[in-house]
Amino acid sequence: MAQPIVSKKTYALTFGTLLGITALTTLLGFIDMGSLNTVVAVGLAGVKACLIAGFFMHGFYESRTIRIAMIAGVAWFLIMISLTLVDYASRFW
Amino acid sequence: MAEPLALILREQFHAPEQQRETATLGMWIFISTEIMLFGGLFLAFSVYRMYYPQAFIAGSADMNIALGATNTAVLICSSFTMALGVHSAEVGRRKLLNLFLALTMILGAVFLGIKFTEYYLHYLDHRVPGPGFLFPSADPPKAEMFFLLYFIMTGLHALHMFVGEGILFSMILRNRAGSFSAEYHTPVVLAGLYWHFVDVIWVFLFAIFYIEGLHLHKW
Amino acid sequence: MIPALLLVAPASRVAVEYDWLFWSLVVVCGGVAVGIAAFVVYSAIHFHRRSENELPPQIKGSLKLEVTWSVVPLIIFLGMFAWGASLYFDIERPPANATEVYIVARQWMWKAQYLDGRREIDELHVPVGRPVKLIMTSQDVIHSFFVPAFRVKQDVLPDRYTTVWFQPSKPGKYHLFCAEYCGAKHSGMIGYIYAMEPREYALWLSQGAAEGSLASTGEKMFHQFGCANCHHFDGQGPCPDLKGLYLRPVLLTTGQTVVADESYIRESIVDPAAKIVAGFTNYMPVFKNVLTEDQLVELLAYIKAIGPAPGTQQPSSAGSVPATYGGQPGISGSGPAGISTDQSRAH
Amino acid sequence: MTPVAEAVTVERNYLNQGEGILSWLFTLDHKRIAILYLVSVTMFFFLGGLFALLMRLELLTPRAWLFNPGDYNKMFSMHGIIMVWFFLIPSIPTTLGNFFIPMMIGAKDLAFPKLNLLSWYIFMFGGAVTVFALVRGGVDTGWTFYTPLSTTYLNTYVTATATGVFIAGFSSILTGLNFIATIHRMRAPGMTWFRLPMFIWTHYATSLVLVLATPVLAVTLLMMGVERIFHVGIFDPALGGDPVLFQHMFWFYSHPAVYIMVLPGMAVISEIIPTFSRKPLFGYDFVAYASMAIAVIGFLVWGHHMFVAGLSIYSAMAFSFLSYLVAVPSAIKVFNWSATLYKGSISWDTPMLYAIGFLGLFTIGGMTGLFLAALGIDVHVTDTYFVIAHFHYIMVGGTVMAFLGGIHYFWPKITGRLYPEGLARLSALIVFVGFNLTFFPQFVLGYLGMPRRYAAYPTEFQMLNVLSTAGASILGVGYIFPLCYLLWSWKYGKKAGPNPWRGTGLEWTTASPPPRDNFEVSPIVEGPPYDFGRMREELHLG
Repeated sequence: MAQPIVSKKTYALTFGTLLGITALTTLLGFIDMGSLNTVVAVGLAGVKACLIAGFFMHGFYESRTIRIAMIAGVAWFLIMISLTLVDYASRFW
Repeated sequence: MAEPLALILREQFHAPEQQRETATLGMWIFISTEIMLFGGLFLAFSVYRMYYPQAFIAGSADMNIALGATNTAVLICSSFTMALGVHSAEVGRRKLLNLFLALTMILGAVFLGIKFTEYYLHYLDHRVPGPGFLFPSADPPKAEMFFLLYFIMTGLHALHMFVGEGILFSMILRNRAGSFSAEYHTPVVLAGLYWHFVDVIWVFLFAIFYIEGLHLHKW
Repeated sequence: MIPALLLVAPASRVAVEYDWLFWSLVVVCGGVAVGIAAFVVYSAIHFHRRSENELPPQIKGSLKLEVTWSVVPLIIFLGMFAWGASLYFDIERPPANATEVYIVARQWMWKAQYLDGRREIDELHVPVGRPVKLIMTSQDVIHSFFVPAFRVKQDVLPDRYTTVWFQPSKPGKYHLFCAEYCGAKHSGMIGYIYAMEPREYALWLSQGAAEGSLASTGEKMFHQFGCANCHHFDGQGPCPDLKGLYLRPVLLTTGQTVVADESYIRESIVDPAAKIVAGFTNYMPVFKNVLTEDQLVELLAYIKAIGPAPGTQQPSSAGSVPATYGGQPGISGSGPAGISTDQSRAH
Repeated sequence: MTPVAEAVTVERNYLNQGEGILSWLFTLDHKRIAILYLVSVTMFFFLGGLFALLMRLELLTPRAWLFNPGDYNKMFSMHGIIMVWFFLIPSIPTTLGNFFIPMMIGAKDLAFPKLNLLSWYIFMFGGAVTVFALVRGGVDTGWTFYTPLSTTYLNTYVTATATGVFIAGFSSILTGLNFIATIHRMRAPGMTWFRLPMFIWTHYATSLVLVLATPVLAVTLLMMGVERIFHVGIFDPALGGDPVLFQHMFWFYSHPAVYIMVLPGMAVISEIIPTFSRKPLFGYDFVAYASMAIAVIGFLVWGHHMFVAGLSIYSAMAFSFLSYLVAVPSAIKVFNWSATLYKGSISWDTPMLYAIGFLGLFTIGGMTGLFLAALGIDVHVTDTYFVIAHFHYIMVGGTVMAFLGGIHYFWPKITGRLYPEGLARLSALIVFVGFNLTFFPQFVLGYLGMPRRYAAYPTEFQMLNVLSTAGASILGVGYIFPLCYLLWSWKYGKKAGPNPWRGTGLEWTTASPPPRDNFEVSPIVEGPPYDFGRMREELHLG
């Protein structure tokens, strides 16, 4: 346990990128892109989440078991939301 | 060197590495349950966003982007200091760990301060759902749904922030008591995981509540 | 048990199909269950332990058997799924020429409103041999319309229309139950369906002392609430022309197209801003909590009855429908149900 | 024998290490916590059972003769809430699972003993809140809390009850988390995944569901509570909400919850059948994969509770299709258990009688599930007694039979004593007969169209209802018997010895009752599970 898992430099780079994406998200938010606004906002949030989970939370460095645990929560959320929204989307077919 | 092995290894484990791995796995499972907890709210949000697109975008346009963006930046900074804190723990620098934990706590408090200022402004604007709700659009009841979900989701997030502050405070106390070392600092790592997770949730809350209707914001 | 079984003898066209599927499943599943039970009991007796230190052959498994008993059930299950789904489509999709009756449920009663304006509580009279479609809504909580003899059930939701249909095949008096728990007197929310021979039904209809058809009451309200001020029938008004609206596809400002069914029309009354027709601006007041469900039904009946717009009319089987104001509205080809097959089936 | 040798026979075990009530209330020993849970869930079982008996009494006549309909509604609501959340869900995992997961994998304890104790306290706190609501006047929402009835129209103790369930949910989450971490990280050297007893595999699958489904229940109840307390709309259409969304979210939890309840039952059966057949579990790999498949596919099928609720017909089709897929692994399990019996050396000890009962009843329950998954069939029989009978065949015929079988199977290990075998066999028979007499008539009632949750019903349903009530009284007797003789045997039963059934798991290699750390020497695993072939060598040595 002598070596830290992630170097300070990586943390700093991640931090800078996160702030950059936040600024980008906010700036893009001012432009009216129709329904793309939501896609861009949530998509960039997803990128930020991956960066935080990967570097700050060491997700890119952990064992397979732990990575599966990380992905499981997200995967199950996607199951829940997609199957429910399918119902709502197909009600007016 | 800190305590001897016997003191930091609980009796059900046979090696410190096993103990660390188990604790990390446990924390990640806990985070998965938290994802599902917030997931239910995100699901409700998506459904009503689909039902009432205009009202939700109008509600989002009504948010204070300056405070929201600042808060996001504050929280990202706190995640960075938390990460550095974990790093200091890993190399066994206790004073530095203390400093970063304290910084993270302060940034967390700033976030909560801004958040509650925002709540107060919503209150002044009559945006709190209930009998006194006012919204300058054709469809107040639907905007009310937006604000209700906003208050529940950010409120639950704020609750998690309070818990996080408590955890960080206990980490500081334990660090001052000399519990952590380069060999044993699992609780700091776990506290960090929790803190980062709460940050991730906010990143999504920021996107759906503040950014979606930003282009319609009236200055 | 036998007399009780007779009570639920199928009394609609769907119910007969239903029983075919149900009893086929009983035979298949029952057969397999009895087979498994027999095998277990046989093994338990035949291989009963004979001595304390007996050690049987240590069989670990068999890939062939595993594959067999995974794939064979799967194929049988897919068959059940397909049969069940096709029956469900029959149950869920009313034929286009069905007689319509409006049902408003509330704690703890069923209220039926016929197109000719007749009203009934906890009772429903229907003709034998003709499809009947119920357009249902609830004034408070979720209820469920359940007629065991017809093998149909549909939840009745507040703020929304759901439909159910059946074609009685035998005259008689059948149970109507509320099947979704709805509060203290849930078990009292029951009634009867009277299926009558067409001649008796005509007689029953003629005896009704209705105060005017549902649509004509609706027309009065159409003027009383000021709808007519904006919704002109010449296409010149500031609001969409409602003539022949029912079941026509409507283009919205969002670019979506929706079919103007009962739920759409209802939503457009109680919550006009929800879906705005392309080319119009919304000025309409919100009628949520202003109109009762009964009044909404009347307005809806009127809007559906306003003559079809020229060119979209299709010959409907108006002959089989009791004479009411305007008869059946025209049906545009874009309705969600497979109309042609439904019609041919109904005759 | 010298006095010294006699003293040695009174071994230190988990039961006598530490005395007094406090040593129990602050214990971190998974075995003692399991006993705490066992006492608690037994109490809740008999409380829920009492409500069931009162309901059956009420249904003896077509009119509401014993209670007014409002009180009857409270009976079935409290029966459902207590049985689902305070008995069935914790029943096997927190008692037998808690006790035997560490022992079967050769660990000293669970990964997080403090969390384990905490989850018991949370469970008891949730239970106390619910019982408080019950004592203050009860609740009549039904266990499903459907909106807007629950949020706008009822003025009973809805919020208090929901709070109790909400709290108990966190106990489930912590238990599941603890099990997953334990099974991943605490296995003894040599205990690879495919050497794990099926009990462990199935509990692993259960924990997965516990952890991923329960939070959704928590957040659903939270939103329901917000709507009820502040009267702002989330699910009530009068306030702009959608009641069907509540059903989606509720069943996203509650359908997987069915697997939380029945998978541990399967876990127990997968131990009992090999032991009493002296044969390895047939198709071990396939049963393990089937458990995992049930846990995963079980999350994709919740919509089959909503076929007539206003779901779009297309998504109803998708849910029906997926429901048939989840039936396949269950079928695989039944076939494999049956095949394990073939050419075995089958003893008719009490646990085996329960296991055979489980096989029959679970098969019927599963088969009628196929009826309910068929879209067209479901329309008529859903919300009738057909559904009641179906899930009682799974929950009572499956889980409770397995629970009783498991308690009998593991009783010698837990207490070190044997129960009176004759009496135990007799009560297993009584339970089986009583159960079928109670619930089989309900299938017929459902097909005839008797809706569930009716305090009064048309007279033509009376005969079947009388049969059912008669069965319920027999079933009640069948449940009281084991309570009595098991308690008696704890003190007066014959000494059992470490391995009375000649089982093969690690749990049978240690003393009964086990010592505090489970094993005198940390075990090392060298072979597959269910290795009855070892018996031959032991006999030669002996």
